Amino acid sequence: MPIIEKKIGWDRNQMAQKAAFDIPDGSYVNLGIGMPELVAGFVPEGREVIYHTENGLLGMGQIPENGKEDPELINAGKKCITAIPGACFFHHADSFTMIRGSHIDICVLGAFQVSEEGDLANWSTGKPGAIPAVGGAMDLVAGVKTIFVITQHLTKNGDSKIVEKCTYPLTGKGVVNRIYTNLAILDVTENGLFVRELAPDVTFEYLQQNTGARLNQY
Amino acid sequence: MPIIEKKIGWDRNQMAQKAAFDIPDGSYVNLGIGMPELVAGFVPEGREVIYHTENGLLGMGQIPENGKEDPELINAGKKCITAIPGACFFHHADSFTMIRGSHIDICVLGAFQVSEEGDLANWSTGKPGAIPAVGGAMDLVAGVKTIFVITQHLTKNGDSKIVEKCTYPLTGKGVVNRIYTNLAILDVTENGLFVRELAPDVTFEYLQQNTGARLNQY
Amino acid sequence: MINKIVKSAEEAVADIFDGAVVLISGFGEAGSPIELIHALIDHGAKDLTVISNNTGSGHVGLAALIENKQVKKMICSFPRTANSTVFPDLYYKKEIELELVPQGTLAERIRAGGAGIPAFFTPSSVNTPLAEGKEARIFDGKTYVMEHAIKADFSLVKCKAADRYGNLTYNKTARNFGPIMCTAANTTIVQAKQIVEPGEIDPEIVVTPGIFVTKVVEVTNPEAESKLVAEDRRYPCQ
Amino acid sequence: MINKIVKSAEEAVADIFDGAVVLISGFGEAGSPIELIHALIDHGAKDLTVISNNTGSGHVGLAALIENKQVKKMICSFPRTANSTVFPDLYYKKEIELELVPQGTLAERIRAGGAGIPAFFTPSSVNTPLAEGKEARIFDGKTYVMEHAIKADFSLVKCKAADRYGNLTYNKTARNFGPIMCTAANTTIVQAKQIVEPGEIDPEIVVTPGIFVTKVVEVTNPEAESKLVAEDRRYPCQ
Repeated sequence: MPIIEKKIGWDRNQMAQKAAFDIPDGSYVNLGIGMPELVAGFVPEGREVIYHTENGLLGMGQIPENGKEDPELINAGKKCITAIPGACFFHHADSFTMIRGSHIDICVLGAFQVSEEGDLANWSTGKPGAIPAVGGAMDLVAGVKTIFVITQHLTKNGDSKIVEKCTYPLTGKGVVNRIYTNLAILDVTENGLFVRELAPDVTFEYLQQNTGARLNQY
Repeated sequence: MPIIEKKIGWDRNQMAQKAAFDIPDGSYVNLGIGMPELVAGFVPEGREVIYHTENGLLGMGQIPENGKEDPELINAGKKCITAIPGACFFHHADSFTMIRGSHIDICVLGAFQVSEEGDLANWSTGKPGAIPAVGGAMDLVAGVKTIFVITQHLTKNGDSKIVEKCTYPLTGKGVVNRIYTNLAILDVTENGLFVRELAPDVTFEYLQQNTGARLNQY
Repeated sequence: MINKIVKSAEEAVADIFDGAVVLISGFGEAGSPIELIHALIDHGAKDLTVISNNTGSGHVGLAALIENKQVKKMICSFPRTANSTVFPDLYYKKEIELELVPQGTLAERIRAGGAGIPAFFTPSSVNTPLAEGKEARIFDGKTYVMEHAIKADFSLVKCKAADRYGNLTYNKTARNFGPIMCTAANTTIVQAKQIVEPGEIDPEIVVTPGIFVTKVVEVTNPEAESKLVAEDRRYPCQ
Repeated sequence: MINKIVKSAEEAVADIFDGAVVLISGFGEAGSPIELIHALIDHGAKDLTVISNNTGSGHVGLAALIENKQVKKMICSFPRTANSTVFPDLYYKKEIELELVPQGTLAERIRAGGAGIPAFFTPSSVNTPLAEGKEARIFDGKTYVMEHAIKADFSLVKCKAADRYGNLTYNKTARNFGPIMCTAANTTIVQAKQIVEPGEIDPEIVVTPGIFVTKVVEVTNPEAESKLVAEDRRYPCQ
């Protein structure tokens, strides 16, 4: 894969903003650890979104003020958080009832690789000896109605994270609905990957050159 | 089966008292509808027994005073009850977690028939056209650690309820541990039925004559 | 803004369609959403499959819904109740179907439906007529039967307090099937004795998280079924 | 009289035997029963199989139990945590076994263990390496894998308030695995920040009914794991 030399495309906040814009008013949303967490900061005005964290809270609020952190009020990334008025706490089996039972509308996750058929690999690089850790990712992709992936388009080595077929161990097969990268927004459809939006200064041809799977135009 | 002509043996309260005596201090107990409910009135002094009712209460108390009934505080027989200090309410799935998961120590049930192998029939006479109704009986016998049956020894027609093999549809197979009748207390063991105690004026021979299965003496 | 509160029971049940599968909360009268059921009678949707522990009593609530010939099939654990003649009459005439399910299996099938578990194994009903035709399997030397999840189009549930997010609390043993039924329907319709502001229900004591609830209607003074039955009331009133 | 209160953490864990299967509550440090774990370190039972979502951090609590070579096998969803080196070191040296389970499957397997459900089907992990060797089955056109219940000899759980019957409430997201772990062990040992009189916990807000609890010990001022880790503390103290 060619390496992108000049810095074009969206930055992390812009990617998060793009994803946030696609979350309808009234949605129940689970945000993965890392870049997905940024999405919460960009809910468009006039919309109310309820955040679920799989360790037992519906109605996650802002980060607490300095000195007001409670080590028993944390999110799935084990960071201190707050609860909104109208929040509720519950145990893990009830929390995954929400996930596995398809009650959560949207989950935003990071990725190592996404295939053109929507397969997601985001939990293990499969390196021998590496300690595998999966958390709730496999439950989220199996149960949540709509899966958004938010990720840099290329790895640090310049390899496309969008691939024909994942080479890393899968988190789930055919589970991703939409991909937000620094270069474009892609829809995963029955007929393959379609470009929904290109980042500024990114052409379709440029995107295709930097993508390890065939792209289609609407 | 011969019909008992003179009234010998225990009355209903005495039967309930016998069963109550065999419930250890600290037990969690579910009482079936009807005669089993009487057992709660005879807990020996110094023992604390916690009553579970499958419609969502652990810590069932006495019958409420007249005029203090709450139609939303009822037992499995749909009678108004009270809750003790230290009681708790929960939903049906949690309630049957207690039952199916073998957390309840003892369940006291009525019976149409009990076989010498501990099979219980107590939900349907199998008559064609009769409306079948099972409630929680099959869950109770499948999950509760120890099953006591409390029943008249004979039907109104003079047939033994203790039988070699149940002719009515089963509630559970090999589930009954002990039987309290007006004539005796019987243990169900791997080697058949053993007489644990005879009611006053009841001889082993008399009991055997009035029982549809082979009895053994300890 | 999320606001699940609707103005009337009529509006709450308006989308229920002919042939729908409907979960109805309650154990006897405790927790039975009688005003929602009466709204469903006014609404008139028919050929319903109703899942509820019992079949109602007298001629109000669930019994009235059945009497009004809106129910094609009942799935329940105990269709006989004191003062219950409506279901038995139709059952004897073969005008209503019955699927009898042990109470704990009924609860677990509903809970599984809400939790995305399509099937599970249970020891309940093994070696009984209710296990006939069901797949049996041995785990650790003990036999279990496989049971399938129950999922519904609608749930009708009665609760004590609700907020605009749909967070619910219940009253005593009227909780029974409510919390699990809320999870197992595409549309969950709740009647609450009181609607409160978000945050008024302590987040530690919410029993049903709002995510499981679609619509809430306030019914401040719900009728007590036993009282109506004692007065020999009927619905619709005659 | 029923009284599940014991005087010390030492007494609470005294019966834990070598080779026992032990459920330990907590998600990260939230809900981790650090005083019970330290008592188990003092106690010394070894060859334990521990089921907990993570593997602890620093050199206290669960990480210290592992570091003390008392754990033969971990069953968890996320064995890597910030400030966690104890488990990785032993794992690389092949001195500890790992069974990796998706978090929701872990929760459901524990819940099933408590509920008398030997096995169930879940869509989680289908088509991934974690489904390898597991029975797969199609329901309504979708593939699921069969998962088995987890049952344990002991549970160690942290809660907020408890009474002598073992009724429990929890604090915020420290609830996490506690309630289901209480149900799935032969002996459930709980540390409570406060012991209250029966009835002081409203029966409507009890999270864990006392029937699931064996022993309760009051730990009024539990240590915060993150604070101990920040101070580079170790257990046992050196």
